[in-house]
Amino acid sequence: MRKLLWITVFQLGVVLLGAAPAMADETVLLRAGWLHTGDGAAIEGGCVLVRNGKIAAVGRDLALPEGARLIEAEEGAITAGLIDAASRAGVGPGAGEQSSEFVPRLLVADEVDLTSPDFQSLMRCGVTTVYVSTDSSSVVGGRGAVVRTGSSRGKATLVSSQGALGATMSADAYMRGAFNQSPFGAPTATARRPTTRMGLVWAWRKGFYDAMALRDGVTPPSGNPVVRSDEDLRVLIDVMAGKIPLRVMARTRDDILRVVRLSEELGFTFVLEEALEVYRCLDVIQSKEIPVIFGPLLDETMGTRLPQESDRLCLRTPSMLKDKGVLFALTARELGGESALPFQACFAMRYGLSFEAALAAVTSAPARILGIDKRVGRVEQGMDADLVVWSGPPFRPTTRAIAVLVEGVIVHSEAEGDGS
Amino acid sequence: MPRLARSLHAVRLRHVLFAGILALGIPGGSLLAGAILGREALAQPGRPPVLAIRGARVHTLTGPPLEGATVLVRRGEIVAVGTDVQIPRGSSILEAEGMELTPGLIDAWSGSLVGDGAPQDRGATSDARAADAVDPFLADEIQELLQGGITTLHVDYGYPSGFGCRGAVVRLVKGSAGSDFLRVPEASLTSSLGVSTAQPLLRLGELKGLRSDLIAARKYKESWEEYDEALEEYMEKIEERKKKDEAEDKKEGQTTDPGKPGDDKPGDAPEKDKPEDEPKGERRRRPHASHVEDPVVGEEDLQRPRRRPRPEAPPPEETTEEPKSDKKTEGDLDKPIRPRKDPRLELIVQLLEGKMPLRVEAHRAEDVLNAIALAKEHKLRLQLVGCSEGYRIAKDIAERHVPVILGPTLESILPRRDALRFHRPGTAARLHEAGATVVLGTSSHVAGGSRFLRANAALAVSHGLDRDAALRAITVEAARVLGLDDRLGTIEKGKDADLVLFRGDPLDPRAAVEVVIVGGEVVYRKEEAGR
Amino acid sequence: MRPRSTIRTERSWALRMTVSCVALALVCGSEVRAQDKPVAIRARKLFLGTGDPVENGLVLMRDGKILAAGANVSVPADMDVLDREVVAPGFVDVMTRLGAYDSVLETARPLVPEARAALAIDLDHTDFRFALRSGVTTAGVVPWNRTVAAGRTAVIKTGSLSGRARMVREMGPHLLTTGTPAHSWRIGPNSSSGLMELLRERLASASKNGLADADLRRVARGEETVLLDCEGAELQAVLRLVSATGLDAGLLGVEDPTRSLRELVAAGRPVVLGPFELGARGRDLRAAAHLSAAGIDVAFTSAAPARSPEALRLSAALCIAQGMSEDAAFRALTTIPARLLGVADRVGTIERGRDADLVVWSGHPLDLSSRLEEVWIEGQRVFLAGDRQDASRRGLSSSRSGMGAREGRR
Amino acid sequence: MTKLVCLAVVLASCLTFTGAAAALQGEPGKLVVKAGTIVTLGGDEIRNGAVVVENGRIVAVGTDVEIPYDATVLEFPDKVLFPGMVNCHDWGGLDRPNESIPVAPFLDVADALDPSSVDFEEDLRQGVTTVGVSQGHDCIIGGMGRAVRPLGLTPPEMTVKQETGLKISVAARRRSNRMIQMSQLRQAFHDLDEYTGQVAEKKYEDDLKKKDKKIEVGPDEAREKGKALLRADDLDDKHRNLYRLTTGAIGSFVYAEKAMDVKVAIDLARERGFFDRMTLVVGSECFKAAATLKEAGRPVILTELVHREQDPWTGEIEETFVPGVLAREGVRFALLPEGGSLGARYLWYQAARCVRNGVTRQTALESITLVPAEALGLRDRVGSIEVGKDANLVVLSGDPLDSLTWVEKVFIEGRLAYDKDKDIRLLELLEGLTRDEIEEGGEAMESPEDGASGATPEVDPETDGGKDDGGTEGDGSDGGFLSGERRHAG
Repeated sequence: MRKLLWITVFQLGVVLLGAAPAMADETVLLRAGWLHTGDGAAIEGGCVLVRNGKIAAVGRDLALPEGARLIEAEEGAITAGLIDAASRAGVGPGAGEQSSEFVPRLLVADEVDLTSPDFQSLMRCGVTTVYVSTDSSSVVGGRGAVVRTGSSRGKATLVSSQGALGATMSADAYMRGAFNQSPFGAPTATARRPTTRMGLVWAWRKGFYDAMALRDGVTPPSGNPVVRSDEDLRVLIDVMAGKIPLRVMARTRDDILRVVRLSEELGFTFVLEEALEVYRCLDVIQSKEIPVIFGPLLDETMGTRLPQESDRLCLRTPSMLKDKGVLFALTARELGGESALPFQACFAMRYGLSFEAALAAVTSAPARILGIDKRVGRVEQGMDADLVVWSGPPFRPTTRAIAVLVEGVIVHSEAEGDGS
Repeated sequence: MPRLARSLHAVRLRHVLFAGILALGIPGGSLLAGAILGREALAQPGRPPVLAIRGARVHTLTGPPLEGATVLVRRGEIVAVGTDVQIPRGSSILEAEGMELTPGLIDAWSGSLVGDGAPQDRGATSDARAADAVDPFLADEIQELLQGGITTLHVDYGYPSGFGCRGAVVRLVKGSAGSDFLRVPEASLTSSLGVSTAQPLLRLGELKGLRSDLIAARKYKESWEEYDEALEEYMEKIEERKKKDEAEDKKEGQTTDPGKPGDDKPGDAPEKDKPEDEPKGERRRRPHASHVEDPVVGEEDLQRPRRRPRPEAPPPEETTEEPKSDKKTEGDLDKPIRPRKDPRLELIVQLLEGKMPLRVEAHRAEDVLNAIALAKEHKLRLQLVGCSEGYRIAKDIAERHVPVILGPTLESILPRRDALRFHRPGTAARLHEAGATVVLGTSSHVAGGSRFLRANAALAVSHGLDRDAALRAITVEAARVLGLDDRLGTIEKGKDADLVLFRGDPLDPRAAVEVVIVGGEVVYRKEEAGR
Repeated sequence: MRPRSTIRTERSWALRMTVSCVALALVCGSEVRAQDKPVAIRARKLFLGTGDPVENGLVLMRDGKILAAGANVSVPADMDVLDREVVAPGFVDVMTRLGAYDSVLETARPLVPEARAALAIDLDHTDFRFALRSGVTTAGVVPWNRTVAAGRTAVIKTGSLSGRARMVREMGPHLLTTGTPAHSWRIGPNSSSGLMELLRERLASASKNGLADADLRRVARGEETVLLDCEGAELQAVLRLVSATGLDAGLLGVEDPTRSLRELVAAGRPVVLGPFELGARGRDLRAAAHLSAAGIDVAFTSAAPARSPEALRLSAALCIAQGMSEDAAFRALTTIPARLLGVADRVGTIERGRDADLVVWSGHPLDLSSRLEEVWIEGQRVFLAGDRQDASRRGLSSSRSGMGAREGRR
Repeated sequence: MTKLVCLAVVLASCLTFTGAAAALQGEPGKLVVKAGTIVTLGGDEIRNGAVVVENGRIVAVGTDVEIPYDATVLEFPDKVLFPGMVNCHDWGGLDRPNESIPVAPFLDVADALDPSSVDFEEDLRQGVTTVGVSQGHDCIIGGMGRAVRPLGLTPPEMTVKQETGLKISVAARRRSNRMIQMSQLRQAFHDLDEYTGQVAEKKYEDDLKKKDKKIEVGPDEAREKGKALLRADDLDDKHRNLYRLTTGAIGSFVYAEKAMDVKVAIDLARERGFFDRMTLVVGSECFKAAATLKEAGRPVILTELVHREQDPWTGEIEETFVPGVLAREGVRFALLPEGGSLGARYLWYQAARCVRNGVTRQTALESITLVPAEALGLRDRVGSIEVGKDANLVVLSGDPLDSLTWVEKVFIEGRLAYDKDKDIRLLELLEGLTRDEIEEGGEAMESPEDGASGATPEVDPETDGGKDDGGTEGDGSDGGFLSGERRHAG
């Protein structure tokens, strides 16, 4: 029986832990100048009724039920809570796992500091759910975690520790860690198994082919210096069977196309992360229907913050993705403060994205990519009440979140925005 | 204790009421007095209001504790102490029955309130002042210090080899941004022997450095004294010549200009020159601002620093020697050579003159003895800091009447710092037995440790120090070491009203600090702090 | 600087050491049983460790055990009764490295559960005397937390009539580590998630009755108390691991418990805090008070010899000042650490049948200004304040001059 | 069409920057800028008004102003005209912000200014027309600052005002601490005293000698009397600026990192006589000393907008929005761009943040125009659209504080200095093209199998066509534009 504890039961996508935490029974009515439901509709003077942590009603003229709390923003707007699908909040800049290039059973959740002020500040600017992505310094680097930034207890809560498997197709996997992490002075390139892109791709292939062999009942050839145990390979089997989603961090066009080729060869589907140069291979992405989590947006005209791999920027990438009809989300990754998710949307709009598309890129699209779109990402009756009330038009530099609800609990509100 | 709470509440309310009056500039000392002044007192403006603390066991530290005594405070001063003190009508009364009242605790060796000082960059090599590093905006830390019953601390910033920084005495008065906060900006000069290094040769070097600095300072002082003498002579000569010239002038008659020759002329000159001093005219001459006029900078210019020769302005070093040749032409008048001002040596001169005490952190017995010998040689006011091995040479220290400021008795038994490895928790007791003045501090090496000064004293007691001596070591003896024993350290008439009310034994850190009064003003109250 | 590894993990070496150690214990044992005359101590205030102190209580001991203790104990009329001020049980310090500072560090492999601190302790080390004189009579000597499973703690009595410390339990609790100290780039995972993954895997395989990891089997099944060092790890992640695996873990190295108080309470595992010294943060002291008020077992440790063993008593006093109840603070120095070390049936309280480990104080044991006057271990007085010849002082002067001589001073 | 446009753009970019510079030196004609909205900041907003510029100065502003017959008239009926923004404390254009010599009042930023720095290009793109270049904070007494326009080939050409102020820091330098900082600062002034004393004494004696008089006072008195004779030119380069500072001849920018530094800085300035022309450059904690700042009455330059502090009891981070506090207290503050990858790098965005956090719009707008102008001593020349001021005008596509607004044209002293339609760099960034690709005209085929870099990129013809309307408008084609050449400058 105890053994069961050790077996990680995994369902499709990300499982929201069933039992919702004890939530306030409070009934809340939100009313604002505009209500953006997330499926293209904008209701003027829209209201949202929240009860038992769920959205009970959405409409134009909802009456204030007895004893309900009213939050009103005449000039403002209501949207669904924002979702960052590839954040690095709550994880220090510290070590990616270096003992192996291939650690598919690692859990990012073990590294996430739920008490980190990152979550607090994200929550205050309207982000209600984040997916914490894996570090990019391993070839295959473990499973991400879903975190809600607020709760009735005032802190971030872990929703799932069994997120997608993160993998890297970038020089990070053989450069970054090696030069940052050695506690014994001068690192050597030999400390990392792949030291070139050739080796990197080999590590991918080796892992997947060994997994295939295991799946087909063949003992994988020994002497694989990358894979630690069969358990690791079983994760890849699940990936190939579509039971575990795969995230691939790739920046340059070449790397992106390389993953596309591998996916055809090895038979997996994946979500693309970071994707700096995705604008150079949009047609492939479009035809293969690969979801993209783009970001963070770099508008450094001097290009100083660009990763070494690429010196090419395209600020209009989000709107190009939109034009091609690619399912894409925006992410701020490790950035917070004035570069956090709502401001990514703000600047995506500055660089050509429409408001509806920007809203979708930070709410419904990431929800779909994370497989939680049945519960969050839109303002719709029956969905979780993750809502943001903005002081003005959303995603403008002069607009702030005046109230944030997570599962019906008001986790942030400003006194002047409080009615009733 | 609801009664206490109520009366305190009253104090607070009135404080708010009269905050405006305070702002109008009632002298700092009477702040609390102003605050608690009731309507009665307003009616009779001549009499400043009184705060009465009633019923506490009062550790006056001038004698045995007084049971159930009353302390009256007016204008920030203690005006009466005793069991039979009449409380004037209209006083604010602080009921303190069952509590113990002591003078505000004084940490004579603290590293608190210096905010951003990372230990590794502590230790200054120049004439640094700890006062510059004391951050009065550390509200949370101040609150914690008050919670520990601390009202005054000697803050320093580490003890480097050689003459280091000047320690500052901080008094935690209300409104820390005010000027009263730094009670004594320059209270002592710090130094150390055998702390920064354990190498015997380097340690000798430290001692040698101190000694040669002292000798240099002595010479410096002498050279200035000589200069002053010579100057006096010179001035006399000038006077003589002036009289002679005037006499000659009179003889020659009123043909030359009638004004006094020396005085006015130079005065006139600047007014003529002033217009030229305007930025515009001046800018033209400056090389830096000259891009507009000569945008092309010659190669020559690039190669050597841009400095135009200035015959008028002598380089600073030369002036001291030049006058000789110059003044020779003047005839009989030899202007004395002014020695160079050296702020660092002037500081050490203050030590030699006994205006400032020298604090030496030393732990090993031989370092301590060296410090004592050095102080004897140069007649310095020495204070020993640290003194971990003091138990071995307690007699020598006592004989020389050198006060000892001991650090935490809780240093590690494994040598975290080499200097401390022979540290014994019983040092305080042994020194006290031998008759030395013992003061307990918390050490500037333990950032933020001051609030547990009481714990430190209690541990000294548990290792044999007399209870009374332990309390004295963090109040009156500490005040004496800081040179503030005329104002602080005991509860007696005429002293500053820095008081702490404990619910229980003052030396037991488990006993809470209920009220802290500094300068007659309540600065901390347990139920208000809420923490 | 990394201390040199000195535990040999090769089986043969371990075997040799075990044999020699057993021999050592036999030798010690013969000395222990020297006394069989009963001794009685009457205390003005007797802290039994089971509740409120007893006024004018009496402790009767014989053969190193307590025969009776309490207010209503009668003794034979002809027996000498020692009158003392305050008598309390000796303190128990969970996590020390007394007598074995750098010889309990093993980094040969990511997991060395077979290592035993007991094999590396110098029972004659002066460290024990310092501990003794701070009122600590029982101490756990814990291996360094540099590997995921670092081996077994040893439980030591800090003194005896001969001045030597004495082994009580060689097979004390295991130490597991999930925190930053165990990050090692060469021999194993270098991230918290990597460590936890490794630990999870090994516990899983250990619970499956495999031959490998047999050392950890009982731990993995939650049948044995284990010390879990989570210094630098994400506390909430560690707590999730603990609940998921059902480990019976005492948590060491908990950093900033304030931020995860609720989760700590929910996990319900004992927490070892401290040492709190003069630089301690108020919120950490407050957290100790909160945890104990919420019913969590809190134990204090001094981490001697890196810190003074006196920090134990100081920790308790400072936490009381921040609102911890005196009773909880007292238990945090006695019964709770005793239970964590698996010796609750022998030490921690003054009760019939327990070891006669007593400390005589001049006042309340948690009043910092109280003086320690006598220490009794297993019915024998091993320390008497002011007695220059007492056992605990023996060797001090010689070791001191030894240090001086080595340094070439004087 | 697309090709043609791109070609035109490229040709324009091949001209060197001298084009713009030449235009700057030539005699400017008369110019009238009409706009749908004019945010003057000196007075009310004007609807459908016009600004008349003559010789680089504004001569008339209003709805019914007389349009000179010989003026070039530019009409922007649906645009917003805004005064050029002022970035008053920046080390853009310097290769390194700090000199390792801690006390260096003899330095001048002009000697290190790189006119072709990308920073200036970026300033123009964001509507900044005046930049106060200064040394960084890591100094004790730093060099002399200078106000420049982000346009020109040489520092003199760029200069708006020399000697805006000497940089001083009362906060600790890196790897140092406050005690050492203050001690060295005191030492610097002590050395100045000693040196000026000696020079003054000598000057006095020489003066007497010249007049053939004999000395009749002692050395101390001679120093005092000599000080009255002393002129800045009598001192050497090393001390001159510091001396001029103490006589009030030049201003200063004093960096105060923490609240405790504020009083120290003000006391120092009062004691040494440079208070009246001092500007405090403050860190985020200084809001705690808001009352002191208010009392001082000098403008304050804010380096960070948000202060974060940990509550020692809960461990939680408390955030304070600093401009909000200062605005409530009535302290005049100027904003600076902050680091980071998105908005905080722009002045207009910083002002928008202020509005987001409750500061009034007027205060926020002034904090990027008038107040920084005052801090540079240029309040009578820049910072608002008022008669008599420099014609530094920014044509915006919308509200100045909205992220969807773009800077379309920038006029500096009446001359077109920036035109978005000719901003090749912006085109590169927006579309992700390289110069070569723009040259080739943006036809591309995607070739997934071709991994070699430098392959023809894929560009969506539609998106590329979006740039079509550029260039054809073409007013002021002699104006400045941005050259991609400067991409790797500095």
